[in-house]
Amino acid sequence: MNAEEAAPAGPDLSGIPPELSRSMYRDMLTARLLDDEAIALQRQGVFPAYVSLRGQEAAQVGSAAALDTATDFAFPTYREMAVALTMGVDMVGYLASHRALWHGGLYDPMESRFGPVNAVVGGPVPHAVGWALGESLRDGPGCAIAYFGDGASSEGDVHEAMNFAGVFGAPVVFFCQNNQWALSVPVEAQVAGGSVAARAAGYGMPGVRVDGQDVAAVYEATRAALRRARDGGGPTVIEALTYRVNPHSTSDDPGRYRDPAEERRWRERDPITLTRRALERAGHADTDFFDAAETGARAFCEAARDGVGNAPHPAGSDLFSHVYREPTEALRRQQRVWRDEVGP
Amino acid sequence: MDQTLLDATGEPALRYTVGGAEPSREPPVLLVHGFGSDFELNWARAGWVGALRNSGRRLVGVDLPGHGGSPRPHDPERYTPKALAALLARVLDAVGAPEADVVGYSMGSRLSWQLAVDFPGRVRRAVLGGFGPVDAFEDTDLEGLERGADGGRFGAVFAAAAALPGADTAALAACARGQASQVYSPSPAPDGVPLLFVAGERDGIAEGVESLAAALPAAEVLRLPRRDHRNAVSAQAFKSAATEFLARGRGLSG
Amino acid sequence: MTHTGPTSERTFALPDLGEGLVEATVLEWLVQPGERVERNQPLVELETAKSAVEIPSPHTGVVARLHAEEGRVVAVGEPLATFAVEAGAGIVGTVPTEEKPTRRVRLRPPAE
Amino acid sequence: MTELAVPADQAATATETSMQQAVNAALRTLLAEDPATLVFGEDVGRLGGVFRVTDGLQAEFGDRRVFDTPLAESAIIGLAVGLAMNGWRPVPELQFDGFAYPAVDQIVNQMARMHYRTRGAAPMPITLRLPSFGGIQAPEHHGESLEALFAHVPGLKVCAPSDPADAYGLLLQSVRADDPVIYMEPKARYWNRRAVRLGEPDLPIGASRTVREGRHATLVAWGAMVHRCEQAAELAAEDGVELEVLDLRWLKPIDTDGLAASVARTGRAVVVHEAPLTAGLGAEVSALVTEHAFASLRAPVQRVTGFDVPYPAGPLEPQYLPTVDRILLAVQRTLEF
Repeated sequence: MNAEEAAPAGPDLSGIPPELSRSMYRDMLTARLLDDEAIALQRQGVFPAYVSLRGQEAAQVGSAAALDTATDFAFPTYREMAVALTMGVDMVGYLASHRALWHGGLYDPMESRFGPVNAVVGGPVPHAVGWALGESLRDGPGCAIAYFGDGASSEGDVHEAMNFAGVFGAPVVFFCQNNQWALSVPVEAQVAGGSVAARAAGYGMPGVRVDGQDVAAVYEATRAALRRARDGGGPTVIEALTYRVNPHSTSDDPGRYRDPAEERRWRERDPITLTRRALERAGHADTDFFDAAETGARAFCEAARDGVGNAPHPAGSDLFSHVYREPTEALRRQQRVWRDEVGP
Repeated sequence: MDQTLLDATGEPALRYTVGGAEPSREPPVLLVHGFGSDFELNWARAGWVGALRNSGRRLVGVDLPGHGGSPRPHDPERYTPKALAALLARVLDAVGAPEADVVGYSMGSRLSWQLAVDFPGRVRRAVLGGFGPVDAFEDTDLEGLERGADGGRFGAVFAAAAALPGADTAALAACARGQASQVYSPSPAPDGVPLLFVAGERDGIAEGVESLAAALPAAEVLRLPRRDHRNAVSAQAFKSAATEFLARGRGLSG
Repeated sequence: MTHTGPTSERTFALPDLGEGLVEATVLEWLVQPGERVERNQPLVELETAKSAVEIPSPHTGVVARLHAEEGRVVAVGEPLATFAVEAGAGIVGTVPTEEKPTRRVRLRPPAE
Repeated sequence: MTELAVPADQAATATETSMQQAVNAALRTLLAEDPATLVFGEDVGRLGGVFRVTDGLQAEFGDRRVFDTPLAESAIIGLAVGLAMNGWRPVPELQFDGFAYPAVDQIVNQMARMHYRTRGAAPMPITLRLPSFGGIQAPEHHGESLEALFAHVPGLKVCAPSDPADAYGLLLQSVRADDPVIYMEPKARYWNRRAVRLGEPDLPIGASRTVREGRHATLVAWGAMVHRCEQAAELAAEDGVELEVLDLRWLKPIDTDGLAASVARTGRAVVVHEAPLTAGLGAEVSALVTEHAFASLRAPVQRVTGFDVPYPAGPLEPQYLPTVDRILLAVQRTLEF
């Protein structure tokens, strides 16, 4: 063997029920196709912009599949579409945030146990610690999971949240998708010391680094962290090494800062291809399953695409709805000004 | 190269990778590189991964023993056409492909031919690049290769390969001896496997390929203008002819 | 909404092809000046001392100039092609359009 | 302290420039003239900024003077304070208005008052470049207007250019000044090209500029709303109503004399800003007019602003931002008062 360390062979599904491996494959494939549809919607001018998760399907589906959607709660950023999909969030409502119909999205976050889409980098991470503390105060069974990236790991919010979680022993999983790039800044210029997981010790909790392209490794690491939290063992940091294959967003031009050869190398470690190989090797799935999975995924994506594409624009009056639960007279006056001077 | 094929003793035998379009309804395309090259140099850098993905095909790329990331045994018996063809068949088993299309270049074409002959039914269609019936080792001093003693047609190819950083001269010499030990013969020909031969106009190694193709039941030849043995492989005409030729297999078989 | 505004020029030089290669010969251009190319689309075939290589376009834009005709030897770092890249391309948000505002309100000058 | 816009003959040497290019040119001039000047922030180096405003600076001045930082707004301003205390002239960028909130503690409690609390020993010659305001259908937190927050902070100066020439002059003035300045760039106007002459600042810090003369009412604005007011004034002229447009340029300190002089001529004032109404800078302008030009006023000062609602998503942006019609209706109210 030459000096280059042999990359891991890909997911080892032996510890996972075959039906779960198959469903994770289906969710990853659906997320991939929905991501392509969303990029197309941006090209057609239906979305003003879109942030692709291509390449990160295993990190998102593997972690989300480990959640107990009856008791746990996920706090996403703006790139966790595959987590939402896996948790059963209404995808038309989710994609509405990318069509800029409503900032947080048009799904019910409480009902879905999947927080509103959040554009503030690192912003929701302390929320996850608060939610988790709220769960442990009433000895509830639930755990929180906070999603953030290598860029967000530099934010004060994230450091403060991790310390709080360590101090309170809160049942929360800090799930960092280290996709190597925060817009134009590579991870070596973002994460001092090179590892987000290594910082966990400083905050009094275990830190785990996993191959983000390996859906089995991600699933098992997340499940172990959630079980630890449920058993009162407190928080965990999981750092999934993955890659942002597409530009930061449809408004980004990676030609200015990144080498296409690096993109091609990672594009060849496609999490979906790796999962398919593992399913075939383990004998968990045949070509009929793969064909059915693809047909089902395409149908789902077309329905979601048409659903969000045909969703009505918010009415102008929505400017004023939900500002308060108990609106003030001053705000009602302003709404009258809007109706008289601006309204359709 | 993220996958490893193990041999019967559980030792790594060969490194391979899977890529291209996902999902794809067609059988995968097996890419077999030439002497002294590897998957990255022969195919990825020459633009074949993108070309196959854009035509909706999945691909399986290998680094042959003695090359790239694969082990480098020094025993010529591990490098005979029959031995390497058997290894390629096991790669197809590992990726769960009962049938595949194959694209080879130079020595890779010789091995693709051998695979089609030794394992009937495993190769649906084959594109054999930079290949001809003439025995490349005819005027080669096989024992003096490492010392660079031999001139001849193959000597220059060997010298260039040995000069590559990370090359294992002894392994390459063993590979040459293994290949030379089973001289190519046009018969038996692969049964029921449509063939497309592609070579640069100025590729001496492909001398006689037209007469070879004429003697075969289902074979075509494409010559690439102004191209030679070394720079034919990245030609757009080669890629488009190959993807079009392989696409003709759609729906015909199994 | 494609940006029709001004473009900026970006010149792409022969990248370092690794393994100590210092130059390459232009084998075949796969694009023509004036043609629009996408990032990663095949741009040019080069021949090095070792093999033939296909270089993908590093930019999305229109090919403005090709700096070396086929057959010429180019050193690493020498310009290969210049692209006209949309200046607004890759910028957050939508560049506002300059059209005249519509109006419904009419004014009456004061009495004085 | 006001004067006419650039006279026509000087325009002869003017060249078609955008604000994006003007700010880039100003940064180049500043980096060249003073080796202590540093430009840093998220994606400003290799990428050249998400709006390409710092394009080419790292290549020309090196990555020790133009550099990317990790993604942490509070630390970026904290870094600037420390650099300033060590003799540098920092020009940090916070990528978007809405991203400034995590840095407000460092801006208000450290940068703004360090000179004061060290009795002048530690000057803060820092200029925080902040792409601001809305109008480009950008995502949430990318269209906020924070001028009222910063203007309220003792120790800070705040300015906002409305065209390429001012963008160039105001940035030179801000960076050369030894006090901390929040330099708010109206991102909606980055790309509009105008024939301008990029030269040394021609007005002192704090000065406003009359961009259009008129006698019936004064429209007071800054940033992108200056252009919106010019559009309103052109339409009003079709009805025989001549509106003066006053570009404040400095939001701290506000040019009270210039404001009073204009209202003394027109007797009426309408303030236009994108930020929400309540406690917006319009309230400050209105108070200044009442305090300094009360006798000239023929009608209460009107304010045409964003509504008291969170900045909306793209499709509702046009119904939230001041429109030409709303400006003309406000003018009409002052004419009929």
